[in-house]
Order: sequence, then C-alpha cells, then structure tokens
Amino acid sequence: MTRNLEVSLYIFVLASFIGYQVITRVPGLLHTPLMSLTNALSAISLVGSLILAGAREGSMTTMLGSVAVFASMTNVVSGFLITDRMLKMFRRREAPKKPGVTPQ
Amino acid sequence: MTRNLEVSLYIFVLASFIGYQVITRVPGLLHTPLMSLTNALSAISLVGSLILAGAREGSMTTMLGSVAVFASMTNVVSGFLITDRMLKMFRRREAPKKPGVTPQ
Amino acid sequence: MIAAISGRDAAITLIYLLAAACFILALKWLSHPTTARRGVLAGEIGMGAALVATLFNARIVEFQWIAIALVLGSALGVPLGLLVPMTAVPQRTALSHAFGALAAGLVGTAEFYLNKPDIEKTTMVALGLEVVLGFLTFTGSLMAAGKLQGIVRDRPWVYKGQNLVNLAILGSALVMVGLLVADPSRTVFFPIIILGSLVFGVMLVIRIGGADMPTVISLLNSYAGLSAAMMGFVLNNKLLIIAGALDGSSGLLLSIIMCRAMNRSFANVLFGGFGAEEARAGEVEQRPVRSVGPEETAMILDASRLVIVVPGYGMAAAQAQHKVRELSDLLMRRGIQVKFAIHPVAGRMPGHMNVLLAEANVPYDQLFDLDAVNPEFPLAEVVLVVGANDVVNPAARTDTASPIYGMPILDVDKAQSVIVVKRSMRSGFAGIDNELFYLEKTQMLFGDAKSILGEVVDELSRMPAKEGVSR
Amino acid sequence: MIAAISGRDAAITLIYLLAAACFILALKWLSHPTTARRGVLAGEIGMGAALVATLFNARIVEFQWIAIALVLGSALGVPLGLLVPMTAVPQRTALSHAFGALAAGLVGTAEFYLNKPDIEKTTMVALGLEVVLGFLTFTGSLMAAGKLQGIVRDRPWVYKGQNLVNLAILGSALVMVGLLVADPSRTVFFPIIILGSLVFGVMLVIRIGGADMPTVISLLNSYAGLSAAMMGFVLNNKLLIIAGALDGSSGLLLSIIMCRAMNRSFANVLFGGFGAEEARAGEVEQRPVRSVGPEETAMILDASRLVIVVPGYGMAAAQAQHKVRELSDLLMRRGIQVKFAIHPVAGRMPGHMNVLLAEANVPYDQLFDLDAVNPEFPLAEVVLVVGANDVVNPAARTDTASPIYGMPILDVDKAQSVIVVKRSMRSGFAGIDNELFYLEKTQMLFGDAKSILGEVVDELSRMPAKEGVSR
Ligand SMILES: NC(=O)c1ccc[n+]([C@@H]2O[C@H](COP(=O)([O-])OP(=O)(O)OC[C@H]3O[C@@H](n4cnc5c(N)ncnc54)[C@H](OP(=O)(O)O)[C@@H]3O)[C@@H](O)[C@H]2O)c1
Ligand SMILES: NC(=O)c1ccc[n+]([C@@H]2O[C@H](COP(=O)([O-])OP(=O)(O)OC[C@H]3O[C@@H](n4cnc5c(N)ncnc54)[C@H](OP(=O)(O)O)[C@@H]3O)[C@@H](O)[C@H]2O)c1
Repeated sequence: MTRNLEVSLYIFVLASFIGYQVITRVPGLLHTPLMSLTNALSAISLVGSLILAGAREGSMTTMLGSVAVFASMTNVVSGFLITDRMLKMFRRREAPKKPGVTPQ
Repeated sequence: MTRNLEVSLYIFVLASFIGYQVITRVPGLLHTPLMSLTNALSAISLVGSLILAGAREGSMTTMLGSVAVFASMTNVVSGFLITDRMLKMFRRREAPKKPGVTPQ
Repeated sequence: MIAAISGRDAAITLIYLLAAACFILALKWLSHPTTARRGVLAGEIGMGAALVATLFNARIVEFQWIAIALVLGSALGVPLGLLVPMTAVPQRTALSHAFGALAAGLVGTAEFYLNKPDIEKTTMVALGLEVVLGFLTFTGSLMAAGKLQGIVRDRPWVYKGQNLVNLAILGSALVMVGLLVADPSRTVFFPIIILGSLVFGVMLVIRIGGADMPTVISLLNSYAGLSAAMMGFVLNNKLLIIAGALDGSSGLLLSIIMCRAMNRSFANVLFGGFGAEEARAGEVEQRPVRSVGPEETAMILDASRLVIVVPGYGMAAAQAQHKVRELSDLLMRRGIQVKFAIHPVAGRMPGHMNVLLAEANVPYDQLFDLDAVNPEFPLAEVVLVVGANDVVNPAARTDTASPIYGMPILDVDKAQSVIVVKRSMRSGFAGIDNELFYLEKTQMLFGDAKSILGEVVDELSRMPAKEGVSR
Repeated sequence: MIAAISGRDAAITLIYLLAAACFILALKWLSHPTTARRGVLAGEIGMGAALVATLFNARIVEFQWIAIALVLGSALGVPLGLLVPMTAVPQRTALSHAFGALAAGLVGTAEFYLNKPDIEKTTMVALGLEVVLGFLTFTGSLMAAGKLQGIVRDRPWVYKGQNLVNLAILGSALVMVGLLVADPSRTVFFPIIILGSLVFGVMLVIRIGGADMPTVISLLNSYAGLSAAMMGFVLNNKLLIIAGALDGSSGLLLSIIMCRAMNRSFANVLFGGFGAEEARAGEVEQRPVRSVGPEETAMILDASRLVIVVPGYGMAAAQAQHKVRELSDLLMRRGIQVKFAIHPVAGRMPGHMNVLLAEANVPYDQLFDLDAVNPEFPLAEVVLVVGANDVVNPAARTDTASPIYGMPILDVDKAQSVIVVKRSMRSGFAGIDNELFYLEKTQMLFGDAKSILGEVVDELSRMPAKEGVSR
C-alpha cells in the first residue's frame, strides 16, 4: 500500500458520500438532466487523456490519448449542451397562461 | 506548497461539504444532541495527543501530550454519554399514553 | 515525507480543487429547477478551468494532436447536444457512456504499456478495473444505444447456460488481471483482458429487452463513473476520483430508484430476461370493453371540474406531448382544473415524462408525483390515461402472481371515471393484461395518441365557450 | 512519488478511514430521532477503533502516562456525562469546547518545539492557526461556561474603544505567527502568541451578556473544530481533518441558525453588547393587565378543544417541564387536544425546549415547529405561554424600532385567548416590553411556572371527569 493509494481511498470515500447526499436530493422531475449532467462531468477524464496525447511518448500513446481526448471532448460538449437545453424547457406556471408559446 | 498540504486541502473541502450536507438535515428537535455529539467526535484530536504522550521525546512533550490526552478523553467519554442520555429521552406518541412513566 | 511541488503544479492542483468544488455545486444546484441552470454553469466553469490548467502540465510538449482531437470532439458534440430530439435522449445517454468508458479504457491501456513492467500492485489492481469496466461499458452501452435506436434487434437473445458463459468470460478477464497484479511483465494477458471485456459487454446487454435498457444504462453509467475514478487512482488525480465517484453514485442511485419503482431486483433486470415475457404475452385474449369517440371524450372532459392526465410511454412513442399540452390549456381556459400525474417509471427513463411535458411547455408546478397525486384521484371526475399501462395497473396492488406485484402505481381505478388513450388492447412493457381497462367506469379511446387527441382538441375548440368562467 | 508504507501503518490508515466513515454516518443518522442512537453507536465505534489503532503507532514507546491520562479523563468524563442536569447542558457544552481546544493548543505547542527551527511554511501557518484558535477558544469557552453557571458575573463588561483593544491583541498575535512563518527560529514569539490568544479569548467573551452565550458557544464550537482540523494539517492526519471539518461546520451552521432566528448578525452578537440593553431595560413601566388564578385557568383549559402550549426560557429556569407534561396528559385524558409550539430559539440554546420536554417524556410528535404550528393558532381556544416572552412578542412583526424586529415569532396573538405564565411583568432576554400581555384576550397567571402549574394540575385533577370522552 502506498501513500497515494491511502489518499485516493479517502478522496473516493468522501466523494461517494457527497454524491449520495446531493443526488438523493435531486427530484424525479430532473432525473433526465441529472443523467446527462453527471455524464458531462465524468468526461473530466479528459485531463488524463490530454497528457497522454501531448506527452510525445511513442506514437501509440499519442494515438490512444488523442482518441480518448476526442471521445471525452464529445461528451463534454454534448453533455453540457443537451442538459442546458432540457433545463431551459422547465417552466413555472406563468408561461403557458398564453398558450402556443414555443419552448425557447 | 507540499503534496501533504494539497491532500489536506482536498480532504478539508470535501469533509466540509459533507458536514454542511448532513448537518442541515438534522432537525431542530435534535440540535442539542447534535452539539454534544460533534463535540465528542472532534475529541478525536486524541490520536494526535496520544502519540506525543507516548513518544518519549522530552519530558515537556510528554507532559503537554498527557494533559491533552486527559482533556480529549474527558470529552470523548462525557460527550458520548450525555448525547446518548438525551436521545434515550426522545419518545414517540405511545409511551406517555400511560402517564407517570419516568424517563428510563 | 515533505515532497515539495513546483509553483506551476501547485497552481494546477488548486485549480483542480476548485473544479471539484464546482462539480459538487453543480449537482447540488440541480436539486431545484430554479437553480439547475446555475448548476450547469458551475459544471462548465469547473470543466473549462480544469482543461486549461491541464494544458500547462509540464509533460505536455506537443499540441497538434490535442488540438485536432478537441476540434473533432466539439464538432461531433455540438450536433449530439443540440439536434438530438428529446425522445432520443435515452440512446444519446447510452452513447455518451460508451464514449466516456472508451476514453477510460484507452487511457488505462496506454498507461499500462508506458509503465510496464514495474507497476505497483495496488496501482495495477486499479488499472485492471479501469480497463475491464471501461471496455465492457463501452460495448455494453453501444449495444444498449443500438437497441433503443432500433439498429440492433430489440428482442432479447437468450439461450440455456447463458449466464454461465457470461460469467466465465468476465471471470477469466478478472483472473488475468490478478495474474498481471502478481507479475506485470506478463503483458500478453493484457490484450486478452481487453478482448474479454469487450465481448462480455455485448453478451451482458444482448440478453436484455429494450424496455429494460434504461435500468441497464444507469447501471452502465455507474460503471463508467467507477472506471473514471479508477483512472484517478492510477494517475493519482483527485479531481478524476471525485468526478468519477459522483458519476458512479448517481448512476447507481438512479438504477436503484428504477428497480424500486418497478419492484424488481438488479439480478432480475440483468439475468431475468424480462423483455422476453413482453414478447410472449404480446397478445391478450379479447374481453368486452367500452370504447368512446373523440367528440364524446371532449364533452365528458368539458363537463368535469378536475381532470387528471396520466401520461405514459405511449405519449412518448406517439410524440403526443404537444397535443396533450394544447388539450390541457383548452380545458384550463374553460375553467377546468388540470393536473398531471407522473409515475417515477412512466415512459422509458427516469424523468422521461417530465422532460417531454416540459418540452411541450407544461409548467412543472402542474406535474405531481405519485405520493402527491394519489389521494386526489377520488376527487377527479375524469382521469385521462395517455399511453400509460403498467403504471396504472391495479394488478400491482392485488394480484400476487403478477410480475409487477408490489410496484407502487397511480390509483387511477379510484377515480370517478377513466378514459384510456391507446391504439389497441395490447399490453405494455410488462406484457400483462390490465384490469383497469375492463372496469365499469373505464372507456377506451382507441388510436394513436397524437392524432386522436388532436381530434379531441378540435372538438373542444369547436364547442361554445362557457359563461362566467374564470381561473 | 511512490512512498510505500509498512503493513502496520497501512492497517492503521484503513482503520482511520473506517473511523471517518463512522463519524459521517453518526451525523447522518442524527437526522431522525429513531436512528439517532445508532448514530451515537457509530461514533463510539469509530472513536474506539481509532484510539486502539493509534496505540499501535510505532512512535509510541511508553504507555504509563497515556494510561494515567486516559483513566483520569474517563474518571472526569463519566460524571460530566451522567450527572449533569439537562438544564446545565449549555455550560457543559462550553466546558467541553474548552477542553477540546486546550488539547489542540497543547499539541500544537508541543509540535512546534519538537520540529523547530525547520518547519515548512504552510505547516507553520496551520500550526499557528491551530494554536491561536485553540487557546482563544479555551479561555473564551471557560468564560462562557462561567457566565452561564453564574460563577463569572453575567453582566457584560463594556468600555469605550474595547473592540480596538481586542482587535489589537488578536492582530499582534497573528502578526507574530506571520513572523514565525517567515523564520520559525524566532521561537521567542511563540509564548507571546499563546498569551495573546488566551487574553483575547477572555476579552472576547467578557463583553457579552449571558443570554447571548449560546450563539457565542456555537461560534467557539466551530473554532474548536477548525483548530482540530488544523492539527490534522500539521500532523497530516486525514481523520483529524475530517472530524474537525464536521465539528466546525456544525458549530458554524448552528450559530447561523440562531442568528437568523433572532434576526441578528454575528457582528451584532459579538460586538453589540446586546446583554447590556437587557440590563438597562430590566424594569418596564406598569400598565393594567388582566390576571387570572390557577382554578379559573384550569376551568378555561378544560372548556376548550385545542390547547397550544408555548414553552420558553422560563420553563427551563423553573424546571417546570414535568408539571407541563402532567398538565398536558390530564387535558388529553379529558379529551382535549394538546400541541406544543417550539420556537427555534426558545430557551437558551438550540433545541433547548425539545430536550427538556423529552426529558419530561413528552412524545416528540406532539412538538411542532414555527412553520408547522403558526397556522394553527387561530384554531386554538387557549394558548398557554409558559415562561416564553420574546419568541411570542408581536413587536417583532410590527415595531421596526424594536431590537427583535424581523425575528420570526409564534403568532400567539392570533389565538382566541391567551394565558401567560410568568412571575412578573419583567421583560425577557431582549429586555423589551411585550404588547401581547396587554391584549384584550390575554390573561396573566403570575407565579413561578413550576409551583403555579402544579396548582393548576391539582385543580384539574379535582374536577369531575367529563362524560363520553375518548381520544
Ligand atoms: N421510466 C423508466 O425509467 C423505466 C425503465 C425501465 C422500464 N420501465 C417500464 O416501462 C413501463 C412504463 O409504463 P407505462 O405505463 O409508462 O408504459 P407501458 O406500460 O409500456 O405502456 C405503454 C402503452 O402505451 C401504448 N402506446 C404505445 N404507443 C402508442 C401510441 N403511439 N399511441 C397511443 N398509445 C400508445 C401501448 O398500448 P398500445 O400498443 O395498445 O397502443 C402501451 O400499452 C413500466 O412497466 C416500467 O417498469 C420504465
Ligand atoms: N434558544 C437559543 O438558542 C437562544 C440563544 C441566544 C439567545 N436566545 C434568546 O433567548 C430568548 C428566548 O426567548 P424566550 O421567550 O424563550 O425566553 P425570554 O424571552 O428570555 O423570556 C423568558 C421569560 O420567562 C420568565 N421566567 C423566568 N423565570 C421564570 C420562572 N421561574 N417561572 C416562570 N416564568 C419565568 C421571565 O419573566 P419573569 O421574570 O417575569 O418571570 C421571562 O420573561 C430569545 O430572545 C432568544 O433570542 C435564545
């Protein structure tokens, strides 16, 4: 066992607790946006792949890294965009009083 | 800045988040027990003082350490005891139907 | 162990910490519609900061590949984010899990070949998990997306001893990880591990019916998160661990919520071949039902004070949400109170109905969940069931033999009268008959939800406005 | 940086992690009375495990002092835990903050003298904060305890330019910490820092009235937690950091809750000298009020259907909670509904009333908080105010000049009739007159809460039972 592992374990346990706490507070109303948002967030694996793609440590590493960057970046962009698109649609009572209002 | 500091900062931030999350969920009903419990928990500084008290690194260290151990241990014992004592008293409707029941 | 780090690394570290905080806040703010978009913003800020900071990492020496990958990724991301219709959200989600997991798997692979043969044992464990989870989630999610999109055939592919075969595949992959932990120089195993995981992903999902996909997708979601967290263990990057853990727990919780609401176990979802039943029980023996036309429906609705609308998968399938909105607006302007009853697993993914109705611009304070609305049904003169079936099936309360027994349902049968919009007497996802349709108080409005409700709307709008009506 | 650690240290580390998890669960389970005691158990398990594990630390070579300290600590802890009456809980809490903070301060001191002169800058910052926070919390909490116990005179000690002096003391202590960070060999500063902190603690609290102590105590609580966390930074012990952070946030949140409920700012609490006003406005000019006797009170109560009891500090001061319980039981057995309205800052600490009533065995589902009960007052024939004053003072709604203006109160004045139990017309903690007492519908039942309510109970029990009463 290494210090790094020790640290990682602590971080993981604490973060999982937080995840449990905050996510149980998300109402069913927003479960679909929740899915797409957490999705975008976990695309942070970007930081791992960026280093590989730029580290000039053999063409294979560069290639794998670049593909990974591509995949993650796709998730980042699409994830945030679609989440925001969904959330924009959620409205309070006011709006639909005048019907025919198209979702902005 | 050292790796240790980096780690400590992460732990501190995450733990504070958790603290905020769980404690905002404690109902006013239990705020007094909450005080005494967190109190007992923070007496975990015991682990720090134990090492000093036992490390045979000069009589001053030993002395300071021992006093610290004494102080923390007092909090541990009294904190848990009184919290449990309070919580034992909280009852659902059933109990007081037959009046004169003395708190166990 | 005072290991000092350079000013630049310190800065990067702190930015990562800030990013982690942003991510947590993002999810925290998602707890209410009014703050949700702020949450997205927080997430974007964190992501942007982390990305930029990483580019300053000393190990990065050449940027052209990074630039290309980022551009291409964005180029694909924008359409995926902006053009995908709301009804295709489940597929899109599955697809992005596939991408995320692929990234994790590839990074793991690269790390292995960079650091072999001297990889510290615990690191190797994490790396192995990262790769296995990554690649099985990759193919699994692709399959799921394919099934939902109808590219892969939806019908579950089941044969005897299937579970054994699958477990064997997964098992051997894990065993080889173990061997690599013992001696990382046995590099030959690595490709086999990858292959095994890829195959297992396919096998896992191929046996599951399309309707169960949402649960599986959430499960895969938590795998993807876990795999990202493992990547964090390998690179000891705390931000990765945190984000991974958040993603993982969200996936896990959602799948648990779904299973609960369906009153089923993970095992049942993964190995039950539930979808198969769906296929089998497709047709049900005919029994007399009262059917009704659009015009009469319009009159019944117009005659009542409180109407509760219960949307289900059928509304999604028919894209009828806009018609439903029009209808409810019409009724409300005619002084009739309209409420929407949303079952947690109505539709095909968590929150499915909420998103569709929001898209159709129905205010969310008009939507009520199970517990809130169930006491109201007895007060409703009419309940309009739009393409919902299982979630309003009384068998869940009464018939212990039924596959959905114990699943909490909307007590539509307690209402004063019920109108059910569906195309036929065919059963829903659970593939079982629904007593509700045969009740005295129930009338069937047969037809495609969108078109038939369109007719109801026309009828209503043709009716003369009532006097002295105000909301 | 692969820094491998021995098997023993690894074990200790994992046990610490487990302890941390236990602590978090402990607070989580405190979110409901039915799980709360499990929470205490979790906390004890975590603490026990951590303690034992630490004894295996390689640095520990001699155990006699540890043994002695542990024994003495327990010897003092048991009576403090078991014999302290519920009404003295505030003092006890203050005292234990003092102990905890002292421990942190001493450890910090020892660490400094062990590692000087080569102490890494950031470590020195943490160490400095630990020591300053530790020692100022030590004396501050002792003062607070003393005031609440009546050992130190309660009346705030205020003089001109006091804040300046205090800030100067604190400031200089912090400056010297800065100097030590720059060059840890300047050890001469260290004792001065300690002294400054000790003095500042006294100065901070000496100017605050006893009634404000609870807020101050919570604030000191968060300091103590922070100081423990800093100790964790110094020893880089993650368990310490976590526990400290939990303690710190709880203290901070509680003090915020109190300030909100009193509609006051920290600054006002710490520098406002609120207690002083209390002293000044002790006596209020006499105006006519309707007073009532125990017998009539008994009859009025017996004649009503819903009685709401509003307990306040007076109930605690009089130890009247058991009499109140008896009264409510009598009434309920006579078919009268009894509810308790608990204001968040009724009494002298958060949850004060809840604990006292629980001690008197009142079921907690009979207690209702502000938001839950306020709509009910108009329905109550009688509201019985037992030693509450500020928390039922309508001035908080109406009189912008009042010091409690804006503080959310229990709308007792909206009830059909009110009976107020107190000894005199003297004002409460805020030291202001209370319009409620002069209303048409209000009657004063003068006397010590315990004895006078005792008489009411006797009257009631002497009354003939009503016919056909059932709960
Ligand atoms: N929401 C989730 O997260 C989730 C996840 C996994 C599984 N599930 C399962 O999915 C089911 C959801 O229940 P549900 O009541 O919403 O849907 P359902 O039980 O699947 O029933 C949908 C009904 O809609 C009708 N329909 C289909 N297309 C239509 C159209 N174009 N126009 C009108 N009607 C149409 C179908 O009848 P016709 O064919 O006769 O028209 C069908 O009976 C539950 O069993 C749940 O367990 C949900
Ligand atoms: N709970 C907290 O956490 C907290 C913290 C800080 C400050 N505070 C402050 O404390 C106050 C609490 O309000 P409160 O209404 O509960 O209490 P209060 O406003 O302090 O009034 C208590 C009343 O009880 C009466 N009383 C005292 N001893 C009595 C006895 N033996 N028998 C009968 N009556 C007796 C007193 O009148 P007589 O002298 O005429 O009997 C006094 O008017 C608020 O102003 C709050 O801001 C609370």
